[in-house]
Amino acid sequence: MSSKPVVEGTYVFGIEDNRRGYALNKLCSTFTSAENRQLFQDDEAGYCDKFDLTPEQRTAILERDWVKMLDLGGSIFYIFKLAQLDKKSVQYLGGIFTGMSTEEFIAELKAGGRHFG
Amino acid sequence: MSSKPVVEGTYVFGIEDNRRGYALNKLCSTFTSAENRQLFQDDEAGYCDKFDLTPEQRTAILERDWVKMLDLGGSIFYIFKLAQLDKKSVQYLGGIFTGMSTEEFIAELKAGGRHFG
Amino acid sequence: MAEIIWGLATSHVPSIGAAMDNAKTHDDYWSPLFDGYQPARDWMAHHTPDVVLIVYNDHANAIDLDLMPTFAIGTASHFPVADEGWGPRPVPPVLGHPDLATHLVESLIDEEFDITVANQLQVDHGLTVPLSVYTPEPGDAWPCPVIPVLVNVLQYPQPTAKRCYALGQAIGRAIQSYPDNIKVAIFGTGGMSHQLSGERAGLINETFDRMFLEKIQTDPQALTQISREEYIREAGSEGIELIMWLVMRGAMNSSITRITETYHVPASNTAAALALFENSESPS
Amino acid sequence: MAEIIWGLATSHVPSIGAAMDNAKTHDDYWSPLFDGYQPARDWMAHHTPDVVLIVYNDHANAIDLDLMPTFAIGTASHFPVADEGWGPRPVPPVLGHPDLATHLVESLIDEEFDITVANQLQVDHGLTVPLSVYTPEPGDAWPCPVIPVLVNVLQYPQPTAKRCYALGQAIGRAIQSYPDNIKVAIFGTGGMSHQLSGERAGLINETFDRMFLEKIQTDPQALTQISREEYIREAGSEGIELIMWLVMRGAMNSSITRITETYHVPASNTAAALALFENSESPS
Ligand SMILES: [Fe+3]
Ligand SMILES: [Fe+3]
Repeated sequence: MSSKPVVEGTYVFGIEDNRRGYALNKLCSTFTSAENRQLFQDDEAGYCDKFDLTPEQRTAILERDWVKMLDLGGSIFYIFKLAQLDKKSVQYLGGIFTGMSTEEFIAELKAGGRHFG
Repeated sequence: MSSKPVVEGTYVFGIEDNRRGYALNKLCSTFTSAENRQLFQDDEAGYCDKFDLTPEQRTAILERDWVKMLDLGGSIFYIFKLAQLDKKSVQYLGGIFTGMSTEEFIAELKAGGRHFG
Repeated sequence: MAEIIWGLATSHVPSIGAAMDNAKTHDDYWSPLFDGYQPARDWMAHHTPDVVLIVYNDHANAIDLDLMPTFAIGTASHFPVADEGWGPRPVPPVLGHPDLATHLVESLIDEEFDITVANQLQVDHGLTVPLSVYTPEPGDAWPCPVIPVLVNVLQYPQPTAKRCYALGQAIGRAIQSYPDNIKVAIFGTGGMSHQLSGERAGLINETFDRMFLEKIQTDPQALTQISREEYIREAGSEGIELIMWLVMRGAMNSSITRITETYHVPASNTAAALALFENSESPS
Repeated sequence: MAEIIWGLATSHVPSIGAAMDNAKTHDDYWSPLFDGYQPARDWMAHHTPDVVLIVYNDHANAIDLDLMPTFAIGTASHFPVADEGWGPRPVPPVLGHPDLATHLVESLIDEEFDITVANQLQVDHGLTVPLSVYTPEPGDAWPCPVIPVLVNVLQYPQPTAKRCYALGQAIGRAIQSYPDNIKVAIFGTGGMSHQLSGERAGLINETFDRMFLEKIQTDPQALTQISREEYIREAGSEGIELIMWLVMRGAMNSSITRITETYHVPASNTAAALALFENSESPS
């Protein structure tokens, strides 16, 4: 019964998403410490075990299924910390989200961005 | 230039007190875990070293100078956690704050409490 | 549409919880207070809500010194019972009502209340003692889900009494706009007069308390005009908790019926009271 | 009495900071943006404030998922620069102005804004990038103390545009009531149109941005009527950050002078803009 807006092609992160995606986002939030980043990189699966992830969330993280992470309650600002660990840019993610290569996505931005409606 | 009220015989804990008493209150806040309570009891001085206490705050904690703790920015709700560790009641503290024995303080409460103004 | 069926004003002194946890309620010290609770408990047992909102303050447990919200609402499905320094109270876990809580947050922010969203929250005696006042023998579970509504009373500047009453009014409207036909009770907790520290420790002001206990029903507007300084001066540095009763009162209709009340000194260092009000049928 | 001398609206894209940190501002990609900043930087260098208020949002760094405030004000004397996942930015520590910040909190809570008090706070690119836009070569220290004013834009429900403007107006009054004769600048940060995720990732809406860039000076009231849904629809899920410009605008007088502006696409995935406004002499 939330009044959260529904906007096509857009994730609007709300209170229910926070609840649903909590463990996933929490895991990503720990990457604000170099020590945690190293621990994750040393043993990704073991690191995941420390959080109360759903099996789907765990798989999405380990397989870097970025769309799935968002679908499972991830917030782009948390998920992006994982992408950073992988040295992936927001343009790389943009390509994934829109079915383009990174180069195509960057070219669209340079041409003035993508237009809707 | 705070508008914080000044009420005689009363500590009004405000933003500046939070800043001033931060380390002292923070130390006491860790007593919400049994592990920390044990660590403190095993080595009070060593535990104090983990917080950025002023020398006065450190002494006040180690010497259980309850009035001093409040004067140095302590909040009664944090300080009370230390009293609890010592198995001291709010009536014990009330006696200290008012220059009475615990029994006298309890007797005044039973007689209807203390009246002012 | 959801409706508020009753409101309970009650102190939330930790030792009231401890008296119940340690089976001391029949002791000479405690029996006058718990005897006073009985009529309210009997009445509430026959008027059961589907969810309760508990307006309370955290006491240096779940809310950190680093980030202190003025108003927060707990939207979690489960609120662990806090270890306040001597282990968690032996009471059931507190279950939330995320859907109504989310509706409350959205409605209140639309109405320009700047609510902090507590997506995760441990609850301390400020919430669990009032639950025990309502339900002394919960068994394995509290009788219904709970929505914590937190108010800063520990650090000046607390919200004004007027703002607390306005928050209550907005909560009342939000509950009326909730589409499910559920019954809601609201608890305003804390108080009455007490002061834990300073030379005025042990302060009790029965005159002020009796005035407040009367006007919370008949003239809450008058109570909204009292400054924070006057609450602290009259009711003590911790007695300012009484502003939380105004949130409860604001959520109810202008005319409410007093079912029962009790006032007792002392519960620990506090003047303890309970007042139970049935809501009138139609909002006003 | 303190006064607001100017207001700066600016994007706070992390890569704008990275371009400065890595000496890339003269690259083909970045030079149009930084060339656009120059007139503002020159003017600001001759109109130096004693303290700046930076209205911004945290990006999953200092504010936890557990407890998300709608509005928060940083009252600390020192704000460490956050490690956002790749080490802290190589910029000086940010010093606060506890006395003015405390005055702001007290004034705003008196005016029924339900401010969360950030007694401790790490600051992320949302605050440090605007500081770098203002002062590209700070050396060992930023030119003046900073007061962080945080707005939730990450989790729906964000505050309404109207509420953000009202907060700004109350900040303006609070600054006028501060007894010291100091000069204050206020930054509204974030935007312009951008969306990082979903099928609409890469969204830019220059028409909306140009409209906003004009009306933030001439008709901010019109911008306060835009719903959160429309901000998200028109400016993207992250473009809703633009509501923070309204806090800055609300704090200034009704008539303000545009010193300079620049608009550039893209900075990373974002339409980036800067607009600098001098406040009029007398409040209105
Ligand atoms: Fe309390
Ligand atoms: Fe941002």
